[in-house]
Amino acid sequence: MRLLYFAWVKEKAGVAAEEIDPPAGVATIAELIDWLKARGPEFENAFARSEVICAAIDHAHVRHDAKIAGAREIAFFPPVTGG
Amino acid sequence: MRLLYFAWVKEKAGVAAEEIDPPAGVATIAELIDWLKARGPEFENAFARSEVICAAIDHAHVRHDAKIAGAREIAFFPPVTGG
Amino acid sequence: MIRVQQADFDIGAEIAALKAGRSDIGAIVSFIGTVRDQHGAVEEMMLEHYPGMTEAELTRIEQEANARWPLQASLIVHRTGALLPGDNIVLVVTASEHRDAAFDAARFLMDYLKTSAPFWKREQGPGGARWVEADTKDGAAFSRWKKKHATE
Amino acid sequence: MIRVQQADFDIGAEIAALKAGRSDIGAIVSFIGTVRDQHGAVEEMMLEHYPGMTEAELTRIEQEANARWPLQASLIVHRTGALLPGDNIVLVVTASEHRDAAFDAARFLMDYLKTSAPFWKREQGPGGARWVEADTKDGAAFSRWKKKHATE
Repeated sequence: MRLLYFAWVKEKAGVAAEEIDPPAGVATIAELIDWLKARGPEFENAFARSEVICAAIDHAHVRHDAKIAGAREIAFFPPVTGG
Repeated sequence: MRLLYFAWVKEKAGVAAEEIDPPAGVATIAELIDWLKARGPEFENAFARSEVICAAIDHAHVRHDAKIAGAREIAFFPPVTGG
Repeated sequence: MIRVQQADFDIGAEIAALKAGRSDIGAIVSFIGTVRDQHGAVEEMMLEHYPGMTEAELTRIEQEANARWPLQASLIVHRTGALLPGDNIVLVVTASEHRDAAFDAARFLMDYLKTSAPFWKREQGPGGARWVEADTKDGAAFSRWKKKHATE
Repeated sequence: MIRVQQADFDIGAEIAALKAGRSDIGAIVSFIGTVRDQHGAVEEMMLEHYPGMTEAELTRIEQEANARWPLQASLIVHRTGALLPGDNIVLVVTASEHRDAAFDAARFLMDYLKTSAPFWKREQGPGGARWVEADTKDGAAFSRWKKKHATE
């Protein structure tokens, strides 16, 4: 699946987009965040305040308990500040 | 004092503006309306539903119990419908 | 600023003038009221007003809005005379740092204008001419600001 | 209609296009959000967004507004990229027969857009660059529509 990062999540993670293939045990957004944090200090830092990080699956907002099975594109970003 | 009439009050009264000099007993807007109604059928008709007629003294909305002493200009008109 | 005029207004030009040379504004709300044809029932609208009192009332209303909300600018333009369906009638613009004040003030200006500014509409259609009757909803809209003022 | 673009917008042209050829509209409310310099603290603003999701969210928000109010037309235009103090950021326009629906819908669109459309502002000033933090007031503004929906 494709991962996208925006705003300061992207800056801290040091990557804008990547393809990933998480292990079978990673079933939800929360578990995906934990798996990403274990990849290195940049991700540990980007997701340090994981409770404020927003997620979207295939362009729709989701909560951290959302299942990721079947997702084509998952995005992580801070609370939005447009308008 | 100067009297002005607007919209359907003007059309029914058949006059847009006039100078009047009401007798001393005419002290309020309500009494002025009664005095005007006694002047003829056009005024009787214009002020028939006197409770819906609005009044202004010197460009400020007033109630029918307002005193008219000292007024330079008094206007009568239907409820406003601008905007 | 308030203006009463027969001529049409240009919302783009009005907002540009209001913003000119300043970068402290964050939110601009505008309202345009236009003549509805009401499915063919209205062919022309005549707007009568009370010169002198109109300007006094619009100025009073604008001052009241500025006293209630932190506005950076405000504008009321109201047209008079003969108008056709689709024509502009009234423009209200409010500017503030934040959107809540701009939205509240614009709505307040329209609600107050509708119930207190001395304008009268006469509609001309296939069935003849008639003076528009005041909408009781406008009185209710006006009242909500009195309640709000008392409870906040 | 929704649009996401780097270019500025022209409110006069947008409203003219929306009104073109029709005389059933009675009320047009518009909102413009602009970049505030915050007393010199902001020299430039960069607006990042999530292409694809942005359009999906704005479309969803606009459909929700049209489901809640009898709108005759609606428009959301949001800019992206580098903006300067005083520049336009967002335009919302709603048209209805009567002003209450147009005012409510415009405010709803802004409240929803502020809390759900994937845009992020980074401000650049004399003290460096910083990502704008979400305003908790926007969450409260968003919630009032949920309550309203439930109780009305």
